[in-house]
Order: sequence, then C-alpha cells, then structure tokens
Amino acid sequence: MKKFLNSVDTVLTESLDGFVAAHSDILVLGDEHKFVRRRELKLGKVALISGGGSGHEPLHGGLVGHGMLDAACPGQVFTSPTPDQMLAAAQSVDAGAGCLFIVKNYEGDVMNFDMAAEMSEGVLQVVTNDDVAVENSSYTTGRRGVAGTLVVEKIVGAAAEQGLALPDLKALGDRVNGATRSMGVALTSCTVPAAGRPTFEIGDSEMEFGVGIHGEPGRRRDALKSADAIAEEICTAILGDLGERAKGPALLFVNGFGGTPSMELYLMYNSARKIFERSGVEVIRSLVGSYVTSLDMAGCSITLTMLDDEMTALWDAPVHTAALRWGM
Amino acid sequence: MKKFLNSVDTVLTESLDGFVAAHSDILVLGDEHKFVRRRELKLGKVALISGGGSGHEPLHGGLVGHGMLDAACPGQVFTSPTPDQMLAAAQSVDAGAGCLFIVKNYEGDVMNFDMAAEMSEGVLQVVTNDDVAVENSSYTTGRRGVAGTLVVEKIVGAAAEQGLALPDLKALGDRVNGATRSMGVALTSCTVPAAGRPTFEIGDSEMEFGVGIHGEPGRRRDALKSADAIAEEICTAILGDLGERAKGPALLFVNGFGGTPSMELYLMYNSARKIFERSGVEVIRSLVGSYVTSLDMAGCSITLTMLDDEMTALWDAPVHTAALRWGM
Amino acid sequence: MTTIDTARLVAMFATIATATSADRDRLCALDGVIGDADHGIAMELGFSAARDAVAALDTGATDPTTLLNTAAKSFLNAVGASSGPLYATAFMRGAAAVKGKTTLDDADVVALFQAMAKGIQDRGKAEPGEKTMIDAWAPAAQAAGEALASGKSLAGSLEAAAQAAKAGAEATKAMVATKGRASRLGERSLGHMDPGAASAVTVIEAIRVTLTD
Amino acid sequence: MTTIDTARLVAMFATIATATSADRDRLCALDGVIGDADHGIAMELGFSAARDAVAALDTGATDPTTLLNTAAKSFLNAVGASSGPLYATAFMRGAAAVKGKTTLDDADVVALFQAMAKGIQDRGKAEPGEKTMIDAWAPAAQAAGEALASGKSLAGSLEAAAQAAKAGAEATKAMVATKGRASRLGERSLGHMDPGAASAVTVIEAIRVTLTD
Ligand SMILES: Nc1ncnc2c1ncn2[C@@H]1O[C@H](COP(=O)(O)OP(=O)(O)O)[C@@H](O)[C@H]1O
Ligand SMILES: Nc1ncnc2c1ncn2[C@@H]1O[C@H](COP(=O)(O)OP(=O)(O)O)[C@@H](O)[C@H]1O
Ligand SMILES: [Mg+2]
Ligand SMILES: [Mg+2]
Ligand SMILES: [Mg+2]
Ligand SMILES: [Mg+2]
Repeated sequence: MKKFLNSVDTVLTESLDGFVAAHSDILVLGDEHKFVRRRELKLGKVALISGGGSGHEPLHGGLVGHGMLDAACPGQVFTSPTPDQMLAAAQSVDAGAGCLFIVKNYEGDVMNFDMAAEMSEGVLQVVTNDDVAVENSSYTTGRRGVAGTLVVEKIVGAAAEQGLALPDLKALGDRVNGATRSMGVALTSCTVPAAGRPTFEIGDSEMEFGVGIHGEPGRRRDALKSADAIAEEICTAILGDLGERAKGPALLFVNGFGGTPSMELYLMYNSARKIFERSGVEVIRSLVGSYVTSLDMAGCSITLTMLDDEMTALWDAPVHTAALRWGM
Repeated sequence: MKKFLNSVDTVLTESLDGFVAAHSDILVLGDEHKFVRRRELKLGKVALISGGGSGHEPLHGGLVGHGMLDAACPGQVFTSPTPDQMLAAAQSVDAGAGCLFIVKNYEGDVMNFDMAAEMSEGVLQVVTNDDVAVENSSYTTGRRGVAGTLVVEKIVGAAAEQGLALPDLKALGDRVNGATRSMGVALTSCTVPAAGRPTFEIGDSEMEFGVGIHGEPGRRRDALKSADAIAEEICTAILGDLGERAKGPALLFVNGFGGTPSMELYLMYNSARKIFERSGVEVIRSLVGSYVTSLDMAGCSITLTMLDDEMTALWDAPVHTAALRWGM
Repeated sequence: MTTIDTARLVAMFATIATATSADRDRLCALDGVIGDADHGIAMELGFSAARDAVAALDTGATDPTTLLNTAAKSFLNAVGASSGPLYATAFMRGAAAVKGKTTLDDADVVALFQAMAKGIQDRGKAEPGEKTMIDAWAPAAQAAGEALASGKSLAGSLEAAAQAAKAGAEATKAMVATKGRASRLGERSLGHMDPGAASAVTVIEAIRVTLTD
Repeated sequence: MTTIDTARLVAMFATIATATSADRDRLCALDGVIGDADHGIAMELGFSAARDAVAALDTGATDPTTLLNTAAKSFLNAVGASSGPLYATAFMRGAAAVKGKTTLDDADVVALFQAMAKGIQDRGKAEPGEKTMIDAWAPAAQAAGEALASGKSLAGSLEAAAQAAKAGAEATKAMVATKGRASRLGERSLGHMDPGAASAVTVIEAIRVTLTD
C-alpha cells in the first residue's frame, strides 16, 4: 500500500483536521470528529445533513457550506457513520426549521440514518439511488447512491438557502434523484488503508464495468476498451434507463474516482457529451472532476441529470464549499 | 497502460475539446488547438500568457479566465509548446498593453518562449523556478518551475486585472516567484500515453524524493516513510532555503500529482502546517488539491509562498477559471 | 422457574462480548467471502461497547429496560456497519418488551428474545431465505416460543432456540442471496455461511449459557 | 569554387531529412539513456517540416536567406523540444549571415555554417564540454573556418567540419554533464554519447554531401 499516512488508525482524524484547518473560514469541526459543519448558520433555514463512509472525499465534507450542506458526518472508510454523529450534527445545525438527511442508498447508511431520524424530531430523508449499473449490490437493496448525490445536495442546498420548507425540500430532493442516472467503470482497485491491500484484483488490460464507489463489483469484468466504447456503453445504459425523459436540457457530470487525472476525465466528457447530444440530450451544465471518489481507485463515472428551469436556476445559485464554489 | 483514451495521437485534442466544451462559458479554443483563451477580454489590460507541456492539468488551461491567465498554450505531453502557439495566443489576447509570458524553468520551454518573445513586440517574461529539490535536472539549468507557478499566475493575474502595467507585473511575478518554494515526492511513476509504460520503475515500498513534475529524478530514491517524516523533510528543505524570510504570513499549497486522492493531501497538509507553524510561519491562506499534476503519478508537492499584504489581497481577489474560482 | 435480574443481564453482555471477540477472525473471514470482511470487527466492537456500558451501570438502581436500552445505544454508536442498527434495534425492542419489570421470568425472557428477532426483521426488512442473520434469528425465536408453549423450561426453550439458530445458519450455506447485500455474487455466494447468521449462533449460544445456569 | 543556389539548399534539406529520419531510432535510444527519448522524433519532425516548407517555395523567386528563414520557422513550429529553438536559431542566424546573396560561394557557405553554430550557442548558452550538441557544432565550425583560411576548398572545409563533429560527438562520451539537462545523472551519463551531438554529426554529414558534389 502506497499512501501518505502516519498510522491507519489516525488517517481519518488527521485528514479531517487538515481539511477543517484549510477551510476554517467556512467550516467548524464537531467534537470527537463526529461531523463537519458550516461556520455560519442561517436562522429558520432547514438544515441539510449528509454523511457516509469516508474515502469519497470531497463528498460530503467538501460540500458543506453556504448553498449546500449544513453538516456532514464522516464514517470510517466505506462504513456508515453512526446515529450519534447524525444526532450531534443535527443538534449543532438545526436552525429551527427541521433537518433533511441526504443518504446514499447502502444498507448500513440507510439503517443508521433511519435510526437517527427515528430518535429525532422533524427529520425527513432523501435516499439517493442513481447508479444504473446494478439493481442490488453487495451493499444495497436496490440501486446504489453514487455521484448523483452531489447534484441532489447542490440543488436541494440552494433551495434550502432560499428558504424552502422541509417537505418541499424532500420532494425536490426526490425529484432531482429521480432525474439523475449514473454509472462508473474502474481501471484499478482502491486500497482501504486498514486492509493494506487492493480491494479487488484486476488484470493489466481489464476494467470493472459498472463498479461501485467502494470497489464493489459491477455488471461485469471486461477487457479494457477505448474511451468512446466505454462512454458509449455507459451513456446507452443511462439513456435506456431514462427512457422518454432523456430529451432536452441536462447536466453532464464526469466524476473521477481518485486516481484518474483531469486530462482523462475531460476526454471522457468529450466522448459522453457527443453521445448524449446525438440522442437529443442538450448539455447545458457541466461538471468535471474528482468529487465522489473511491480512495485512490482509477476510473470514472458519468452522471446525467435531466434539468428543468427550477433545477437549473438552483444549480446556478451561489455556493461556497471547499469543493464547489461559484457566485460568491 | 490503463487510461481512458481512444488513440495516443488524439489524447490531447480530444481532452482539450472536452475541456473547452465543459467551460465554454468562459473559454474559447484557438485554431488548431494552439491555445485556450478567455472568452471576455478587457481592453487595455496586459495579457498574461502561459503554457507548457500537457499532462499537468488543470495547469495551465484550467487557470485561464477572469483574474488569472488570458491564454494558455498546451504542448505535447511534457513538451514545450512551440512559438507559433505563443504568437497566435498573443495575437488573439493582446489588448493593447503588451503581454507577459509566465514560463516554468525548463530548457525547452524557456528557449521556445524566448523565441516567441523575440518575434513579438512588447513582451516580458517571468520564469518560475520554485523547486528546491535540485539545482539542475534532466530538463533544466537551474531550478525547476513547479506548483508555485500557480501562485505566481494567480497573484499576477489579479494585478493585471486591476490594471497594473507590464513592467510592474513582471516585477511582481519575479517577487512572488522569489517568495515561493516547493518540493515534491512521488509514490508511483506517471505513464506518458505515447510511451505506454511507466516513466520510471519504483519499488512497492519506495518513494522518489524531490521528484519533478515530469517524473524526472529528484534528490534520491528512498524507503517510503510516514507522512510526518516526508512532510518534515520537505518543509525543512523549504524553510532552509527561505532562511530568514521564513517568518510570518504565508500561503500553504499542498498539490496532488494526479493519482493521490484528497484524503491523503489533507493529511499531508495537516502535517506540513504544523511543521511550518512550529517554526514561525503563519499559514493564513491555503490551497489543497491536484492543480499541477504529472499525469497519473501518485504523490504530492508542498509549496510555501511568504505573503505580504499586497500579495494576500491579490490572492484573495476574484478569480473565475475552470480550476480556481472565488469571489465571483 | 429462573429469575433473571439486571446483574445477570450484565453478565450476559460480558459473555456475548467474550464469545464474539473469540469468534472475530472466523466472522471476518466469512464476511470476506460474500461481504466486506468486517463483520467480526463490528461484532467485537459492538458487544465490547455494550458490555462496558452496562458494566458501568448501578445494577441495583437499573431495570432491565434501561439496561437493554443502554446496551442498544452503545452498540449502535460503536459500529458503523449494518449490524449496528440491527442489534441496536433488537435490544431496544427487547427493552420495550420487558418494560416495567424489575426481574424477568421465563416468559419474559422468551418475549424479550422474540422481540429482538422481530426488531432485526423490522429494521432490516429481510425475509427468511435471503441469507441474512434473520435466517438464524427468526427460527430461533420461533423455536423458543414453541418450546415454552409446550411446557419447556427457560433452559429448554433457549436450548431449542440455539439449535434452531445453528440449523438456520447452516441452511444459509445453501442459499443464493437473491436480494440485498450478497446478491451480486449470485452463485458465488452458494456454499458459504452468512456471517451475520454465523454470529447470531454465537450470540444466542452466549445468551443461553448465561441465562440458564 | 562551388556555387550554391537556392535549389541546392532545397536538396540539402531533403538530404538532412532523409538522414535524420534514418537515424531516428538510434537518436531516441541515445536520448533515452540521458534524456527523455524523443530526440530522434524531434529531429525527424523538424527536418521533415523544413524539407516540406522549402520544397514548396518557388526556388527561382527565393533567395537563400528567405529559404533558410522558412526552414527555421517550420522546424521551430514542428518541434516542441529544445532542439526546435536551437536549430531554428541556427538557420535564422545562417540566413542573416548570407543576407543579400542570391547564390553562395565557398566563403559564404562556411560563414553560414559558422553562424549556425554560433546561433546554437547563443540560444542554448552551453559551453563546450557540457555534453551538448555544441560539442559537435563548435569544433565543426572552427574546423571549417580554419580549413577555408588555410586554402581548402568548400569540399575540404566541410570534410574537416564533418570530421571535427564526429570527434566532438565521440568526446561527449567521456563527459559528465555538469550543467543542464543530464547533470542530475552525474556519473551515470558517462560513457554515453550526447544525442544532440550525435544528430549534429548526421546533419553536418548530410550538409557536406549535398553541398560538395
Ligand atoms: N437488511 C438486513 N437484514 C438482516 N440482516 C442483515 C441485513 N443486512 C445485512 N445483514 C446482516 O449483516 C451481516 C453483515 O454485517 P456487517 O458485516 O457487520 O455489516 P456490513 O455489511 O455493513 O459490513 C450480513 O451477513 C447479514 O447477516
Ligand atoms: N542549452 C543547450 N544548448 C545546446 N544544446 C542543448 C541544450 N539543451 C539541450 N541541448 C541538446 O539537445 C539535445 C536534446 O534534444 P531533444 O531531445 O530534441 O530536446 P528535449 O531535451 O527538449 O527533449 C541534447 O542531447 C543536447 O545536445
Ligand atoms: Mg461487513
Ligand atoms: Mg462494513
Ligand atoms: Mg529529448
Ligand atoms: Mg523532450
């Protein structure tokens, strides 16, 4: 295992300490590293809380700030945070209008957030499940929540900032999730620090097609193909799943898994954009970068969100987080 | 070689096409992919032009936009752009107040930019050489220009936006470069697409200490150490080189080389910050991310720029590029 | 008729903690085959936390409900895995089932046991046959109830539960996960015991041992 | 006395292009030892571009200066390596040295040759002994000048230049790069010929062949 670390036991806390120190203008660290929250709260605003296993940085901590999340709870690597974290976060950021939990669809996460929700008052949840690769996986019942979660967090975050009420935010979150599809491919495995070796073996000219963001198996192991061929298959799966809805304005998000550089991501974006536009999708917003990672895994995912005017305006609304910032 | 690509001959143009398509709100592509320039020029403003070998993305194309570069010329991977590129870029963005070339100190780059400068009117140059790892390398006479180049481009870019004249911008660029020191370490090699195999061999528990951003040799090959030990040695080299100047306010920039995820970069930032602050440096600005990469190389560099009030204000000034954005 | 007081429940958590800790590597190995190899760690962490939390209580001033809720909470906050909410819910439901009692008789213990199984099922929404811990807990709870109804003692009832759990866990080997976690493995999951079902056997056996002598 | 006209210079670039192209793999291999393995590609690219550019000129209406400047520009814009500006400067300086002439006599050709060497040195700021192409070009230029001064023909002068280049390139094997590109290799660079010096021999030999028969 080749990583910058001092001890596998302190990777998370040291990294979080650095993260919060580097962004102390906008972030505060909760006691016992239970959560990261935005420095300035807004009275009467619904609090948006997300979280999940660590190893997907900048998701979710890097998406905390004005116009997006109020708090994020980091679990151990690829492991759900525990309800006391969500409860501590909620207590810290609840501004009197309730909380919305945004949860990626993994059994551990869903059950832990459910318990926290049951132990609180005034909490609703949005569970994201944008991954069209597989219906069930080694971690989920139903589809996995992956990179599309960022899109949900951005759009719902903007609406929360503008004062939308809790039930409306939940409805909006479900709507954005419903308009979003993703699929990924891995060229190499990730290595969980505590495990010390790659999560899966993969040959020099193989790829894992439809991989999950924990390195869990996807649709199949396949020979490494050209960027165009990979994009073609991913985009076709996304378009097929969207069906009739795959027409008109959309956000195209090409996400790196941690070990793939920006040169390759833009090349994939170029392929994907052509394929989508050929079939009647109009790419009016774009995001390219490593935002929802799987530690050091080389690979990428493609996410498409069909936009309406409201969603587009909310996507464009000002945001100031460690990882996404515009308009302020 | 595991990369997303269609053909090694078209990697750069396809990636650039994707890049400009994703950022068409702020960028325009020059004819024959000779340069990327900002969409909106400002009359009477000195034009800032940089460039260099590709493979360091988002440097330099991702740093084109309001408050930073006016144009960037991408060479082949790890190879200088040619003077016709700089000349075409200059012709396209010169707004009547001259051009400043910002050039990383590599023989090929320096000679090519020199020729372009000689063929133009009203051009000055800033050559960055922030890497303290080695005095000469396989590509340079004198120190290499590495991640600190981003800091020069940001600060000079802000000053240009505010209307500073060409000679003053050159002086400022030289001053920022003079206040900046960097050093990097590689855990894995990069793979140049055209070569198809890793640039250097490195053992499973080795690191290349003081590596260059083209994977060129550094100070020495060493056993992989803890993050703290690596940071200690890099920071000590930087502090030693700065000497008396290493006191007071500074920008700490931890840069990933392409294959290292954000979790590890923040952990390194945490280590480095403590070491610098212990010795009297006050970290008042921070940047953590993969901005000056070496294709898919795993590793990172640490850059320290000693700040004065003017430089701090210029760092904070609004910027809107693909890779750096704030204040607008 | 056995009477279980708070102190005995404290001892029960200590025994479960020792047993799951001893079982850790086997459980991790089982999870490594069809999951993410951390189930042993989760169980050890969870039950050590529960053991420590209930050991810190003043048994004289604590009723079983409070003790079980304490165990639930500490288990929950120690474990970020699926097993955290599953066992936490089990103990919370058990706590509710014996609300108001200061000591537990045979029927109370069996009711608690059945509430635990029900809690796991409600939380995880797994059906028997889907290759989860429910395939050990559900038959165990049913067997305990039937044994008690047919006049067996608590010892006999928990004995029946332990045997049913063991058989249920064994049966998961023949199951292909069709829903949830291991389902992507398809046929690959065949022949391997579900780790959560395996640990359920360990937990239930530890409960039996501490509550029946 | 030979008279070199524009057409002969066109032929010269064609010959250099053929020669460097044939030499490509050897030059890449040499660069692979102490540099980045692309020198053969750079030389092939640069001289193919120069050949094509000058071949497209109307030789009747083009003087040597214009031809050499055209070659310089096309070489420069075809090659992103160090050799681009070095050879481009060489040809631009050569062009300046023969400004105003429509054909070149022996002294003109030697002056052009010396200006090229001077251009490389001015652009790259390398001193002899630093293991660069200058270690071939500088002695070659000097030898050509001395030969001409001592009464040799152009053929004899270029013969002397080619021999000096070959000896100079050979001598780079014994040099440890102390400055610039290969210096980090220290002793590792010992024993290997500098690729730029090696290609200089090829270029100079191609010049000799085309301008002297
Ligand atoms: N929905 C569920 N219902 C019942 N049991 C479940 C459910 N999901 C998982 N389990 C049980 O949990 C076990 C895995 O637990 P553990 O490894 O601790 O959690 P995780 O899967 O989050 O890593 C599985 O073997 C299975 O028995
Ligand atoms: N400053 C310099 N002066 C003279 N020759 C140089 C200089 N720098 C490099 N060279 C020559 O260029 C050769 C390498 O050329 P090439 O491989 O084409 O360029 P690059 O080094 O940019 O890849 C070296 O072998 C050396 O002879
Ligand atoms: Mg597990
Ligand atoms: Mg787990
Ligand atoms: Mg070379
Ligand atoms: Mg080169």
